[in-house]
Amino acid sequence: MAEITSLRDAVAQLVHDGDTVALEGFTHLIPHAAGQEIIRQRRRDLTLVRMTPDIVYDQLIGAGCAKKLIFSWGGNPGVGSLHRFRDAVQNSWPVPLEIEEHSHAGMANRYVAGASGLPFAVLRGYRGTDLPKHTDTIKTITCPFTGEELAAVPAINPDVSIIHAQRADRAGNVQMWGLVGVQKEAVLAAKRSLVTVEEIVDELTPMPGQVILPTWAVTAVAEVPNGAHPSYAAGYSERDNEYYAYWDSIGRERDSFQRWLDEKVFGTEAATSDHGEAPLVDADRVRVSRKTQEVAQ
Amino acid sequence: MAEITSLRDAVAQLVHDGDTVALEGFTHLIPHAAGQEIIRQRRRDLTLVRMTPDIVYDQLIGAGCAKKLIFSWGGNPGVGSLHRFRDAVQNSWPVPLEIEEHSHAGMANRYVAGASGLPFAVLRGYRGTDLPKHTDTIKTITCPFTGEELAAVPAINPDVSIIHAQRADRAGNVQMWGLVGVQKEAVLAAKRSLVTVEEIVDELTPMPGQVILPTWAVTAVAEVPNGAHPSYAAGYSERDNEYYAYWDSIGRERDSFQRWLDEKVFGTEAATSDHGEAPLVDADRVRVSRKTQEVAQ
Amino acid sequence: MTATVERTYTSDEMMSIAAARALTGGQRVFVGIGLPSTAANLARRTHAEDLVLIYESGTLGSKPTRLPASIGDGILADTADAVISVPEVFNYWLQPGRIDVGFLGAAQLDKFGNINTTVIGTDYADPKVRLPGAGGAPEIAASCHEVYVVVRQSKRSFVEQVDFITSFGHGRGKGEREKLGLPGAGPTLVITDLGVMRPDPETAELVLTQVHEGVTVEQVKEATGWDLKVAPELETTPPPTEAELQALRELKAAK
Amino acid sequence: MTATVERTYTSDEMMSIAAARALTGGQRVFVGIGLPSTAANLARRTHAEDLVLIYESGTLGSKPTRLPASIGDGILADTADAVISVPEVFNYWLQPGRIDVGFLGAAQLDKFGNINTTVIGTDYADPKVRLPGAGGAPEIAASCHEVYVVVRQSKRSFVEQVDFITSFGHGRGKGEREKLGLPGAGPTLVITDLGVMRPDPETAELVLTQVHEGVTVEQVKEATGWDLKVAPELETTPPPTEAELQALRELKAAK
Repeated sequence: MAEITSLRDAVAQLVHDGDTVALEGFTHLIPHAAGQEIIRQRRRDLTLVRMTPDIVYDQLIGAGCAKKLIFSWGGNPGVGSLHRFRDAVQNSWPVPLEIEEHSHAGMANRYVAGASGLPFAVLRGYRGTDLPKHTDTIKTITCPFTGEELAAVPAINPDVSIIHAQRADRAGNVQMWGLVGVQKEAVLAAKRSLVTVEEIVDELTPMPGQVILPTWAVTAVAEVPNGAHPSYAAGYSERDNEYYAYWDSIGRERDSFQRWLDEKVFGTEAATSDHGEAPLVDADRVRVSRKTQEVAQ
Repeated sequence: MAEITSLRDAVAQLVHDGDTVALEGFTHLIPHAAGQEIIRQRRRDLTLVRMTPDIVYDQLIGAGCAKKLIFSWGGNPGVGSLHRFRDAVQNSWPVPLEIEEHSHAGMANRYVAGASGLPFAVLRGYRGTDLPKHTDTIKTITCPFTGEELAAVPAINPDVSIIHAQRADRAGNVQMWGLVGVQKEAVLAAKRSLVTVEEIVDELTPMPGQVILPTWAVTAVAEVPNGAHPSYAAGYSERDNEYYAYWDSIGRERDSFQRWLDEKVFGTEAATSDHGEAPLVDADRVRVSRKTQEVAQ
Repeated sequence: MTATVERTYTSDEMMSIAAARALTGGQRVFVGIGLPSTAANLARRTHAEDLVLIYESGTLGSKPTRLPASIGDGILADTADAVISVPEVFNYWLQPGRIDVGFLGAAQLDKFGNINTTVIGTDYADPKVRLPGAGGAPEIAASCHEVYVVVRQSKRSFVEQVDFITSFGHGRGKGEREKLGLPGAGPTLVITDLGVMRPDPETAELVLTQVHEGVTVEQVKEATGWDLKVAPELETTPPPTEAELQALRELKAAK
Repeated sequence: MTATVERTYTSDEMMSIAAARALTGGQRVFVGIGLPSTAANLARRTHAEDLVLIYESGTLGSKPTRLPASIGDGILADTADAVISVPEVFNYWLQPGRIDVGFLGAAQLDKFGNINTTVIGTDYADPKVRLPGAGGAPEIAASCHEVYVVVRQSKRSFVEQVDFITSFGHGRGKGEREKLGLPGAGPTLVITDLGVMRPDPETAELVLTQVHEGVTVEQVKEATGWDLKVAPELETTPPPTEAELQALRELKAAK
């Protein structure tokens, strides 16, 4: 049975220094508030796992929480680079960041294997690419029936997976809909899990396209309205596209990032009934960079 | 794009002698009318694939359409044995029936591999059982990361898969809900596919728990109201539990089965706007056997 | 057998009630249709309201108000917390060991809790009786934390060694599951219409630990195809309570 | 360059329109965000209304009425025929070869259509520039029947050999895809702001087959980091029609 608790208590109990932590949400339902609470509680030496490390991991990496990143696409979607991620990879600032790089297909299958209790997954992937030269978690396996060689990747089983969803009921059953990405797999693959939700309700009205996580498959649920901002929760909020551009101006320099950390993360309490960082007023967005770098996702 | 056609034309075009054919539907949405149309068109030498060969395959096997059955549980659910299946296995009547026997977990994964374009699937399965001694499509594979040995099963890629669903729109997009079993995987694993539906509608109203098959992933759609009888279509019909017991009295003897075939299959036209065999009146059920054999499914 | 004349319940009812009692609240139970389903639903109606029933047709947390007529009864989906595909049931929920109890039936069961639902007779290619086959049972028996078997007892069905191992119990004795790397503890409880058996902690051989009220040890031995050992502290199953009997009968009568 | 003064459209607009024209109705297109998404949506707005757009965020048959701001824009889900999980996108839909065209961008592209979106510089551990990485591209490039690349052309981005093969094109020449067992035909079309390149049928080297109106071969060569070959029958891209330009501008303006 999932415990219904506060974000602060959940992160304190579930996320430990040195843990392997996955925050998932494929552009939709990204658990930003939980990421900032991990920073606020000053966790260190985390191995961060995420298919698309975007702003949420730029923040965690820039704050020095991570020693390693396992990922398949790291960028600020529609805007350009993640400057804190680049600074860590290229200049070891604030701490060195080891990377383990896959493709989306590989990462998705690593979660599937993790959720399935299997040690590895098989896919037609990586052929001809330079990824296997640099990533030792890509191997080959031979089909025992046809002799064909395919790629094999090991299961991901995070110590903790954290996702954001639309709703939970008071028993802790979780409901999400819209683009559900790899969140179910991330939760089922993990030893412990935390789901932040827009609201806790008496009853989960069935929704087309819903994914349900029964309470007994989740460790903790915390109500964090707008906890995905600047990402969004279908049915509750819209994506704050301007914030993504604004983030470029914050993340670009160490100083501006540090000021943001002090003011918006360390200077505030854990999000509870209202998410710490509210949508920004225009005045905050003085240094928005429009430089875009469009590359294949 | 799926062609919207009649059941008769669809079976004539898509199902050929010697084909590997999967009719799926896990107790719900079983494509009975399509099965009877295959009998009516007197197909021969089929390799029939189905997790739970129940009445629909008892009929096809008894009619001599099959040379081989690939399956994981063959019984009349809640009633007992499939007499035509037993007669074929034990007495080669009306023709010999080769069997290839798996577990549900193995069969489900064989379809998943087929749908995924992979030659095989990996699972923790069959350990300690006698199945691998008799089924040569169960092998072992070693995890390249941990060295652990797991079971491997080859993909199933039927020549044709046939399922029943609640609805399609006029473009041929298919919608089903409720217990959706392994139907999506069966269709995606197949070279060709036929979906019989309760009705063809102008627009598919979204439903909680729905599975959508886009028209371009389906070969043909045929409107066959009540085409799952005696199975059911959630939202359209109820399971005819009495028919399952009644079937025991029909299938038990070759004579009664032959009379049923002549009258109910060969004596009728292909189901079109109304399914050939309507729910039975009580008078038809004179020899219902109540002998039940409860075994683990 | 003077007790029988006084009994107001059948041995089948005693079996279902004894099986229901074995389940405790909050457990996740993978439920086979038939006797296991009756017992699991009875437990939900009596002492274990928050039992989580999982059916291989793709339902997590079904709460049927009547007995499902088949594993695919619509009521299982309509009352479930979540409805999922069959591959997902096996891959995401059963295989990783998320289920506490696998509740199975058996056509043939042996001394070490191995289950046969495939063929009677030792020649697979030419069996005496062709049974339905494996279904979900081999992986249920492998992956659930424990397996409870509920089955009517007879010399024909309780044998020294099954003709075909469809679902692995304890093989030929203690330690074989570990050697095979099977994660669950295997059959820890066998409930019949006569009594209850559990594996001996030293040998894994099924031992009679409990007889139902009014049943003698001799009756159980006569209905067993091997030399059944009896636990030193044999217990007697308390007879059904009024509440249990009423709940079971209401459940069976409900349409 | 006298033509430029008369042009009422930008070279980016020409690129998007040329890319849109490459798509034909009914095709299933796996769409990357940015330039490919603009082109694919423009095609749906003009000549290919029944184009099936597939986004890796989990949408089959999206019909957005404006350009999605990201691959996870809610409008992609709201207008889709089906919304599925990310593992399903890759395993059930991309991997088995159900998609006709993979429509990709590139940070660096080489003579044989190999794509780099990982690192600039030959030392992976200490790159000159760290790019976002692979995303879905390696398997899109492997499994779609064909790959179209849409990218702005420059000497810096069009190189003799990419620093890192993120997505395999034709390797070092004809036949390498077959040897690797890659099912799709790989990059068959590269559309830039200057013209169009296609692989030579004999060597698989990208050859200039088309220049956009007002662009000279010399301009294209100057923007290419290898000795670009020109097809014997070089064509000129017809300029945007009024309808195309209007559709593109409406699409870009729509909120």
